[in-house]
Amino acid sequence: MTAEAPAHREEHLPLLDGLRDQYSVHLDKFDGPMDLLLHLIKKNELDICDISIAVITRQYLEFIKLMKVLNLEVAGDFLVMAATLLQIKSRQLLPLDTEDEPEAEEIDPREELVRRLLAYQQYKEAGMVIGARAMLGREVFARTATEPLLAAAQNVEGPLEVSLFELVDAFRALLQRIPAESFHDVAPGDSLSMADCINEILSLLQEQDTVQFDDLVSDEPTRERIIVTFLALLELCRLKLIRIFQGGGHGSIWFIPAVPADTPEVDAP
Amino acid sequence: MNPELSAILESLIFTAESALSTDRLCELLDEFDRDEIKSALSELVDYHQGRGGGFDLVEVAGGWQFRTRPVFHRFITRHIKTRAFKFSQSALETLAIIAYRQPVTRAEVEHLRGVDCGGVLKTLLEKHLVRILGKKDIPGRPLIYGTSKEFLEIFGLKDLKSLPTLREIQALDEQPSYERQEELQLEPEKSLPVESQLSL
Amino acid sequence: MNPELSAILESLIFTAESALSTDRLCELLDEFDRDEIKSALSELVDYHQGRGGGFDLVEVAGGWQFRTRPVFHRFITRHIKTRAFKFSQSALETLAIIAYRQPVTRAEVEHLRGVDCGGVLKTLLEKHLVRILGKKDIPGRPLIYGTSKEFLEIFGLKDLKSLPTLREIQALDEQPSYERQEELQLEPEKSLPVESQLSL
Repeated sequence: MTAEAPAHREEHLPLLDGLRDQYSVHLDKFDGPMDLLLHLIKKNELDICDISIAVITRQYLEFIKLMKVLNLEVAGDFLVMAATLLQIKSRQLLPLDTEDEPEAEEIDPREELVRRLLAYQQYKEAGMVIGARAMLGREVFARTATEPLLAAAQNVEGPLEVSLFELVDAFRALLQRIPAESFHDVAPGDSLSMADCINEILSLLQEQDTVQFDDLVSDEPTRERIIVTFLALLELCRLKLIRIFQGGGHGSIWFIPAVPADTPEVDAP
Repeated sequence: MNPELSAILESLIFTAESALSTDRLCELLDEFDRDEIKSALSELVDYHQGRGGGFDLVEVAGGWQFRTRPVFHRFITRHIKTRAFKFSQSALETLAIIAYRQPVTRAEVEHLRGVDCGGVLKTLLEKHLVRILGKKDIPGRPLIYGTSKEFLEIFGLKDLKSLPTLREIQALDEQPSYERQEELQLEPEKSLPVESQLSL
Repeated sequence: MNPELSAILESLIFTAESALSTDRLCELLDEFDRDEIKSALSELVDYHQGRGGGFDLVEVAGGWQFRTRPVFHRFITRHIKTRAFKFSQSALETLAIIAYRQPVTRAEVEHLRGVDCGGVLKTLLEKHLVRILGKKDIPGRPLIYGTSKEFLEIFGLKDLKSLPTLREIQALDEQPSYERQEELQLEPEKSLPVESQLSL
């Protein structure tokens, strides 16, 4: 299968061939800047702990240039790494200020890069080892047939088995299905929703019997937070889920659940 | 008896979704003789009967299948009746609405889902995932629902604040186009007959 | 060894849809001792391995399951389709980081890989290989991720401790990865993820 070639690719074929020979790699194969760096280090037979930043930086930048020539989108992650490499390189060119040395506690970016490369190499290999295992459904198979006996039997009292992601994903799928106006308060954006705030309060009340208004806003005492928290309390009060008290004239506002936590003795829906 | 052939036959019959006929087995294993296959099968029947394990190789409806011995069915039904309960999509959706929109009435849940939720709601109440928080102060005084302590326990949440928000899940979709390219499957694996390739 | 118990265990494990844990088996068979059950299980493992049939009893994801021997997959796939996920290098790297460093945030994974991982993470969540463990108690309360039971099941791991240690991996650096699992006789070209090629 052939990837759709940009119209002007033909002109760059000689350049491309040269680079392909030089690196003998497939351009779409790199899983990010760390992968590319690791490849360049191996290609140059360098020791990760003792890389020549000048050589690696030059080759890395050439590679990015090539990606641009080929009209491959160069992701921001690749550019961030390019900046890091250039920073390390320029640092090495500067004479070391001896006066600064005793207090130079900051992390050496080169050391940091080496540490990341070593860690990355480990996980990349771990991924390959995991991927090479005999996999269920690929090399190894379990039984799939159901016995007639079992098809008839019902499970009635078993425990529940469900993941958090399934729950969120069900909600997300539902939102995609229904018209947006039904969900006025879930619109994306950074504003604090009253529903979230109500949830927070309800969850606090599951743990403790009384909650103080100040505790709710102390983490984030912004104007928005205070207003939304107050509206949420009013709503909960309106729903008769909580009762509010105030200590003295300008004392703290306290509230307690109006219904004890372990109620339900109610008519079925 | 060819021990390798016996093991191959076992693996094929074991993984098949329904009984495999002798004809089908011969067709699948064309490097072996039909007579060889037939005698291996009858030897396998004797072998499993003789070893007295939990299942036998039996010929049913013109095919071969491993079946548990009826004498053990009472143990198997113990498991079936009490095995883990898998959520239906409607139960999951209803639970999700209650979790994210609590306090909420049945009418509000039904408005969002567009279908009656009485049955699902009852199941959720019975499983103690959902609880009645009280009654809403509007005409008809409908019940209002919220999630329970058990809900938090099942999902391993410390509190309702720990529920991932939609925004957090949606944020996973925001990725540079470079990553998306990586996920394209450019060349299907030819060596395997692949039905549903799920490329990751 | 109690032959009846062994046969009962076989029948239960054989009919279950997924691996049955020792705890679950003890709960179902409360007329037997836990020790008795445990020793019967390990004898059954040896027995099936010794008889060299089409399938073995294996311990995966903290449970017991009959699974075919990898060596027969070329016969089995003549009849049934493979349902395995195809893993890209990014998916495997991300999975490895999550497996070894869990609980881990998306930012930590991205720092290690040097790229955005939102898309890969979401796919892994959708395939149930990775799960949300909760939120980290640091500013911004980011979601934390870990591997799931399905991850262990799919890769045939007994538990997370059975993951190869990272030092082991380094020691085996020069060896092709498919040779690292000596108990499996896989055909290398099938066990390795196919690299996509950009035809020029």
